[in-house]
Amino acid sequence: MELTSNIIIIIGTVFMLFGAIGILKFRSFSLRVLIISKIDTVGAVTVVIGVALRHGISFFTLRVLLLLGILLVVNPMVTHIITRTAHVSGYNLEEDRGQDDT
Amino acid sequence: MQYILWPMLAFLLLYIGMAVRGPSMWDRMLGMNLASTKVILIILMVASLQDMGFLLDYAIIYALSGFIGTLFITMFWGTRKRREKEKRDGTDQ
Amino acid sequence: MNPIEVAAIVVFLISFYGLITGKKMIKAVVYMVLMQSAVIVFFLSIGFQSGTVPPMGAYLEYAEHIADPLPQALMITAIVVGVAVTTINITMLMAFFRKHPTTDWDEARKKSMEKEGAATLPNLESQS
Amino acid sequence: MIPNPMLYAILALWVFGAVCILRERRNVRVMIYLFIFSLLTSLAYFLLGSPDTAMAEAAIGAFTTIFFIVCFEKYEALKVDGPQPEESPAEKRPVGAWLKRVVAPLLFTAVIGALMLYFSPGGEVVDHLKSQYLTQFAQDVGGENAVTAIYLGYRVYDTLFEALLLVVTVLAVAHMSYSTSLQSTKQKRYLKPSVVEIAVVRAIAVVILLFGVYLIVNGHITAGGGFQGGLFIAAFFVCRFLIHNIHDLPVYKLLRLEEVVFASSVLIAVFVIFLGMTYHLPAEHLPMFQGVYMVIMNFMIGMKVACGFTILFYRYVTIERR
Repeated sequence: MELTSNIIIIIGTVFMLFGAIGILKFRSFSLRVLIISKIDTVGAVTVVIGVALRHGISFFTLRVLLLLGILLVVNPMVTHIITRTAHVSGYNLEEDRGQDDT
Repeated sequence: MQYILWPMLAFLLLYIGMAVRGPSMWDRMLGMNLASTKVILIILMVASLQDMGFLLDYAIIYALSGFIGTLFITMFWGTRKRREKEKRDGTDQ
Repeated sequence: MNPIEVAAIVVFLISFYGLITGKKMIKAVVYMVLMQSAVIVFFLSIGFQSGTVPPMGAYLEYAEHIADPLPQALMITAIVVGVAVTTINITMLMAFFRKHPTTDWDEARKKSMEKEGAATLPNLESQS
Repeated sequence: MIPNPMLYAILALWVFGAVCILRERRNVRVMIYLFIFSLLTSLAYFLLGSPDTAMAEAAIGAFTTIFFIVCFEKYEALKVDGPQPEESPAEKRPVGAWLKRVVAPLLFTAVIGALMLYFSPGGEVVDHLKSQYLTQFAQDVGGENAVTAIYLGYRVYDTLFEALLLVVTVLAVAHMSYSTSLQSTKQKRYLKPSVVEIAVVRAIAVVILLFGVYLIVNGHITAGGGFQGGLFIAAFFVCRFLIHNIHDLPVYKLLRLEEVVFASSVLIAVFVIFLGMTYHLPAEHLPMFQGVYMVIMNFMIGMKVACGFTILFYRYVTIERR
């Protein structure tokens, strides 16, 4: 069980590494949001599941599962809110060349 | 398994760099959110390594307060940009 | 000397420098928040060793290094006091903006001097 | 066990955040940096072994950012609507001004820093008080959390005066600010939340409320307590504002409630701690009585902090923002 959880945690970290490469590679907001909203959530959820497997059936796992639920809801939600607000308030997502709008 | 903390720290550094450097404000907000997720994972790993369940309450608090703060910053900046846009288009009542 | 203390002192000095040279009023309140965080980190680092556990739960029996609970209890108080100070500062700032729309310390001083001068000069003349 | 280099790396990031705030000129970015800085501060507290303080800082960081945002937003609105400050022509600064503005403060700061580093204590810490607190608190005050035991038992004076300070702050903000009208008018909403956002924030608000109650009730056993739980109950009202756009919360009834709760918490502390009620009880009833006392005190403090921060938030967002 220890080994399985370690492998799952490392897989999650590798997922997040892909997200980091995407962040470094693309400069525009729309592409970044497209990449990171999926990959980062998947990586975080995988790491949390690995930690939950590590502790078996206990109160620790219960709290970890609560945290998992919150992450699963909150993380895509924040991305949705940021992107939608950017679109509604006039940020041009189609011709996005990484412009500075401050 | 404590070496898993170091890649998390590297990601945290990267996303804080994104929040500081990112060209538009929306990039900064995104980087802020991602950095807070990484911090949650760091807390989770620390709690798991020390086998202390009550430290996870702190991770949950961190997630929720980061959510509220990000929501409010987004609302503020979006409202301002929207108002400017409506003034520009002449559709503001 | 502890590296944590050095970091806290460095942040304190950075915000102190900003406080005495900065021109914006909102930034002054931000620097006060920063100074407060630095002071709290300084206090929490007292007696810190590697592998310190929090002073609660069933770990008190066998844990090797336990954090000092007294600074923590005092610092919870200090955090709430700090947010009270911040709130009062922001309220005063907003009342000030309503009178003079400026964020610059120099400009604010100039404007308030002008207003005071206009209010006090006739009185002085009538007294003499 | 957290390795020490990790803690140092996070402290280095923390210092970097302070430098960013120092060097940034635009206010909006300062808000984002401040939020990141407070999150990193909270993480540093956590790694230094005090989750109570870290919880309070994490919740307060969000509230502080909200207050700063309201202040900045109001300034921007006034600058657009009100009289524009006249542009002063860029005059050439003499060398003396630069010396006065940069070099002298730098020297002053450096001297103070050298003095602080020279006089900073370091070395071995004498911890008689620490060992006494850690060994005695379970009998003296009760509970399993030494921090809660200290701020509800040994040092209840501090907590009461801090509560008084918060009450005075709320009164000052509610009565002494510039905008004197108590009735808030409904403003135009430029951004309407989407359906998904409304549904999710409504669900998260319930989670926040339940979690705040959990923190208050469990405060004497695990990390948490009155302040943190109260802040979370106030965050519940923030969520309600965000989705329903409520503007007519009865702020003055909440203010009365806060005063009543504060007075009753002072009374309870006086009866239990200062009059020494615990000495007159039989020994077998003592742990239950202590548990009840700590839960009730945490609940009172939590109610008070929740009322105070709800009032502050609604005052800022609905009345001061106009």
